[in-house]
Amino acid sequence: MATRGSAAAAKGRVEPAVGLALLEQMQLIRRFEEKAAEMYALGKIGGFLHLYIGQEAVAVGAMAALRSDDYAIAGYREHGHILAKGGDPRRVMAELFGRRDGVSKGKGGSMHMFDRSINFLGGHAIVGGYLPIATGVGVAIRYEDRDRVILCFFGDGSVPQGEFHESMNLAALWKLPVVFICENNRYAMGTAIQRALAQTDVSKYADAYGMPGEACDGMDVLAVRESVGRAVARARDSKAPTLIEARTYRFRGHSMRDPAAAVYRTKDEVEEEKQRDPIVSFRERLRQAGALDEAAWSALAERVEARVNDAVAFADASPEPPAEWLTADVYA
Amino acid sequence: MATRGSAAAAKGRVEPAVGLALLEQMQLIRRFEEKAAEMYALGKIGGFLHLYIGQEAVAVGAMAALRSDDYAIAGYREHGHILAKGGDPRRVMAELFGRRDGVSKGKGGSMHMFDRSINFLGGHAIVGGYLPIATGVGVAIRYEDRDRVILCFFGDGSVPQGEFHESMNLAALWKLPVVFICENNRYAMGTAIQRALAQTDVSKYADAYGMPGEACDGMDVLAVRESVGRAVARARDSKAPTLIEARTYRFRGHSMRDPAAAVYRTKDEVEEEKQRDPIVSFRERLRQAGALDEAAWSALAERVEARVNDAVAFADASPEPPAEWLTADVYA
Amino acid sequence: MAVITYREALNHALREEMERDDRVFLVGEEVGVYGGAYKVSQGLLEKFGERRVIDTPICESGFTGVGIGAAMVGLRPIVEMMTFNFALVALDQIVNHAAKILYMSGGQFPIPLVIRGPGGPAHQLAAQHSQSMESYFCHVPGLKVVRPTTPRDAKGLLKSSIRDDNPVIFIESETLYGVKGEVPEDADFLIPLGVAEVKREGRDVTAIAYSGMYYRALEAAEEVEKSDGISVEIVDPRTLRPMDTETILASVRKTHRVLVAESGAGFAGMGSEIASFITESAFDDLDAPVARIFGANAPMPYARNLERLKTPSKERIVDAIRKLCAV
Amino acid sequence: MAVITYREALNHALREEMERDDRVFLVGEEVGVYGGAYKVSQGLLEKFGERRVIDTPICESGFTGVGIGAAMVGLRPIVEMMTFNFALVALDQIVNHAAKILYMSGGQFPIPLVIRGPGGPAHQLAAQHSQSMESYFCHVPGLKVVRPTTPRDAKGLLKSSIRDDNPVIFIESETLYGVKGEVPEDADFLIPLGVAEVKREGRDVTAIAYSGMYYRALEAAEEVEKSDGISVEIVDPRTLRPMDTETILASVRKTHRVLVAESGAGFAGMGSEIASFITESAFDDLDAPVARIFGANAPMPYARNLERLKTPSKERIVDAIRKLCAV
Ligand SMILES: Cc1ncc(C[n+]2csc(CCOP(=O)(O)OP(=O)(O)O)c2C)c(N)n1
Ligand SMILES: Cc1ncc(C[n+]2csc(CCOP(=O)(O)OP(=O)(O)O)c2C)c(N)n1
Ligand SMILES: [Mg+2]
Ligand SMILES: [Mg+2]
Repeated sequence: MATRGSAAAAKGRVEPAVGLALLEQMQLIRRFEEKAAEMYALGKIGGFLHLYIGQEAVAVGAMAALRSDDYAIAGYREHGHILAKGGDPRRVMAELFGRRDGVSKGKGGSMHMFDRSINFLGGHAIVGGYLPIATGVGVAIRYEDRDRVILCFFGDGSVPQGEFHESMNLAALWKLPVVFICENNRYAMGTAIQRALAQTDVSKYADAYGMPGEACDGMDVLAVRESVGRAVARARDSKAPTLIEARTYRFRGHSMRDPAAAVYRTKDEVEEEKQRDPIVSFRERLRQAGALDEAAWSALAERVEARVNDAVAFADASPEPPAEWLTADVYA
Repeated sequence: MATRGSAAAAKGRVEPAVGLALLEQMQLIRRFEEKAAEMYALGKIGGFLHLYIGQEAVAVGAMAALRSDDYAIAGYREHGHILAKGGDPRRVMAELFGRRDGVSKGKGGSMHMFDRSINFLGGHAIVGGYLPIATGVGVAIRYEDRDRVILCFFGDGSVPQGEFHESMNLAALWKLPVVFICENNRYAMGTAIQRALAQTDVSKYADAYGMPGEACDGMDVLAVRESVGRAVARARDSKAPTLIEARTYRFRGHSMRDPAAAVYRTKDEVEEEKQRDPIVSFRERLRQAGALDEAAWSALAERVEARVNDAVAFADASPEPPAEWLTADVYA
Repeated sequence: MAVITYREALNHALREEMERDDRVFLVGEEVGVYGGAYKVSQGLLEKFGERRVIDTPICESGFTGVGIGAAMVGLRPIVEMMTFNFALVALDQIVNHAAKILYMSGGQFPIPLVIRGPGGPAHQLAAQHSQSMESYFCHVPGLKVVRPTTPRDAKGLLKSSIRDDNPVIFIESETLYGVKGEVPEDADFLIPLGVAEVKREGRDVTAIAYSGMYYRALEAAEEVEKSDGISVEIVDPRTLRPMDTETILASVRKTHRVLVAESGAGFAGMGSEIASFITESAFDDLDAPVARIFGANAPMPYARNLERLKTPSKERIVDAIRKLCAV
Repeated sequence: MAVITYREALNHALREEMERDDRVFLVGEEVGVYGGAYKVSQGLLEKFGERRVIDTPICESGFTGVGIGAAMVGLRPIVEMMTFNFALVALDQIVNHAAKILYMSGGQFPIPLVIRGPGGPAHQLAAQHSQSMESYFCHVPGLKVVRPTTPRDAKGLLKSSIRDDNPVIFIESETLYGVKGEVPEDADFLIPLGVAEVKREGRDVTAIAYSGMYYRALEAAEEVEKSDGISVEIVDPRTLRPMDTETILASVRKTHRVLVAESGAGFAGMGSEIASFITESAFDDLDAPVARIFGANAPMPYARNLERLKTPSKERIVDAIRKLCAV
């Protein structure tokens, strides 16, 4: 994987401005999530809270390959995805706080972020359950003969689920513009991938459907952008689906209720993986390329800090949803 | 496929006595089904009636590779399977008639034949639904550390269903003694396989799970017995699953409610496939091998005729299930 | 008005709504080339082509999700379940997704989706092919549930369901596809969802029945009219969720005696809801407890004689009506 | 008797039954290495090993079918649903297979299977993780449905469920895992399925409540006792199917007023069944119509304030009791 990584890195040339933008997005997600963890500890956020820390390069690299009218859909670990798609951190934080200005009016919470204004289709908490929905979006794009694309993000834990197979088959059979992106962080909760799949090279499942499959270094934002870029082009130009396996790692527990995350993996493994930190490594690469000096970095970091603090302030100030909203939106 | 067929045939050596037994079983199923069609026309059989005519070599060849304590499970087109596993034609016909002496006491009907005495586990009418159940039988065999095997028969229509994928993965992951036998007759009701699967070589799906996969000529009883024999040995000795694709064809409609079966396939195609009739060709092969002369054939045919007529007489004589049985067997 | 079958009425509703709105399309098993397992979609492929009449492989969860996804981005899919028994394979899509996405998204994503097909007992199809599934769906906030009884209901309600912006579970009946009746040809003929119909006026007892049970209730009503001079009013809810409480209560206040007939197994089902709702809302108007009749508490057996005993018969309804009036 | 948590009581039941019968095994997501998402199976892997405590990939339909298949050939599997919301993915396995195989096979293949896990509202888990699923299962002939309320119930009923030869749907509660109570240590302590318990004696009103609703009903009962001197009897059905009609009717005949409290959305649910059953069976004993209280007619919202409003509160139960007694 290391080799893949540097291979991709070697390929990954990027204009300084773009590189800085990608870095800033990753940093925003990182700090947003760290702040969310604090807020959870303070009891301002309830329910489950699944942090995206460690996987930032996947959402940021993938969304960088999209047009704004393209669609994205993800699971319950989607804070990073909605922010990378262009979601407003203030409304995302307000959703975590369960407030009326949240993206889903406070009714969805951490696992159910939706934002129609940026074509972000959720925020779903049934593992595998939204893959057929992404496939249906692909059907609609073809039906209306548009040149849009949908990115469908899911974890390695969705692969053993039947809907993965049904969706892959339908997308390949009907030639749909769907890019399936498996964020393989090697664990589904406490289950290591080799205890869940008879064959653990996720990208190889594409072969069974005669669909292009590709693995990339999910810790390398440029490598992800490249792979997804190829897949998006295929989808846009020839309405062909792709399965991408982004090899990544979750630095924190499965959710805030799994703080140690140490029963099923070793501290050493976690420490080793942290050496692949997508932000640290990309920041270093930009520095070496002369695109980022200390001053630029601290300016970037401060901008991010300000946005995250502003998001918290906004969420705090936002009122609770009114009681009538309990029974609103049940029927259109 | 033709070449595969003769290739297999070339390999397929068989002692005369065994060959005759296989031929007689296929003939029994053929005549049983033709008689069932008559009885349906007379209104003695109700509901759906899915005939096995044309596919006899699959059930007969596969069951020939089993020990009597091995298990078999199938779908709703299972008359051939239960007969090949050793089911009593009289009780099978009685089940079709909905009578108390039927294998399932008349409560299951054509689609739900069960016979515990021969380890035949049904008779299921949800496409794909019983594949996980077969997998569970494999789990039980391993759990009790037995050297039994289960054959799971299903059609090409089960392959796009998610439970196919879930079952293949679990069987390969947990190394279970399950032999998955896909009877690929190229149609799921009116849907040709190329309209249902992005990749139509069913046996190739095994690759995704690192499971052995093998296609065989489903019109050649010896070829089927060989392939399944290899798979059964693997399952018995090393608890490894296999996916076998038996390439066959359904001579009649999907069910008696699809008599023409001509909307979705041409008469020519059907006629051409009938040239591969598993009974005619095997009978011819035995004749050429000097194992079957006219006299032997007519004796065989008469024995079969007698058993089928006896089955009908038995079914006719069997009383309807008593009213109390309506609410019996709901709970154990 | 033309006299056509329930099957034709559904076919016309599909045809008219697909002509009216290009966003409407049909997806399911055998809906195209085969013309529909029960021929409801006959001729639609020829008329609208493969873009709008889509045959799918067997994967109910997959193609139901396809309908939900297409609905999220502005289309108006109609998903055919070959029979509703198979909807169990897709229940997560229907309950966890179709019914909840509007709510979870704070109102951003309506799901204008119709899931339709036959449900309930048929002809000796046994346990896995004969279930009355409506109660599963009635229990779920976010779903609407329709069970048309006559060809007229079938057409008018299907058209309204297709125009509705919510997921609608539309359960037809194998045993009714051949039933004939008068149906308006007007392309704008609609029957609003949530409106029951008094299908037979009566004074002494209210029978609440839908789909196949309606026809048995009607036979029973005619029999007790002749034999005992009992006048039975029959109310067909037509839409089970939302339920037309007004029409039901009006009839109860008129007759003071109620029978609810349901083909399913009953326990914790739609009949339980109707009975308990009536009792709560019109207790003092009741001269007798609301009587429920439902199918035997068992899966559906194959044997013809047992199958007949499983579903409430005219005779059982007649007895129940007599008992009610004897109180 | 030891005072232990509901979670420990379940854990002990699993441990004792697995010790007692080698055919019993546990299969599900995270039941082994992780010790159970809610730690119910903590320590079982260490004690019984990978043969009998089996971690599965995420494929509810697949591993539920595995339980059914193993049960068909003589084992006694316990399938854990991490939460019952996910059982929707496996509903076809449960309803079309587990519940019907004994019947379809004419009695040849019993399915001694327990499917267990938490269900109902939890703590801000929102729409897809907070459903009260019991009514789906109660509606299905061939299934038994259990909803334990106290640690004692949890242990005694789970042990009986594991020893039962039928598929048993055993629905625990995330909000009760930490509840403590006295539980017999005797390895042969069992609570038979189908037997309700009068958990509080009273004269004026019968409140029927199970699982989390029981605790709210209890608070309400104590409040109205103090404030209005109303004496509330609380009946906990414990097993929903089969339902203990005797115990319920006995209480109704004593108090003549009944309240049924349900956390789910109510419409066509278990509360509807209990209410309509009581009305049918004891109409003349009722001084007032059976009152039903249930959750708001909506999916579960995330926001804490809305979540609180969704599920019936002590206050709503108190009001309902007062109304009932005012009649
Ligand atoms: C159908 C279903 N089963 C089980 C769960 C409980 N669950 C939530 S997340 C999760 C693990 C998923 O892991 P993965 O797909 O790899 O995503 P990751 O958490 O690693 O991002 C499980 C089992 C669920 N939400 N849905
Ligand atoms: C889940 C489910 N969906 C749909 C059906 C309706 N149905 C019954 S048989 C069939 C076709 C199956 O074809 P295949 O698996 O190839 O078996 P074959 O009939 O060719 O033997 C369909 C769609 C069903 N029984 N179950
Ligand atoms: Mg993962
Ligand atoms: Mg086929």
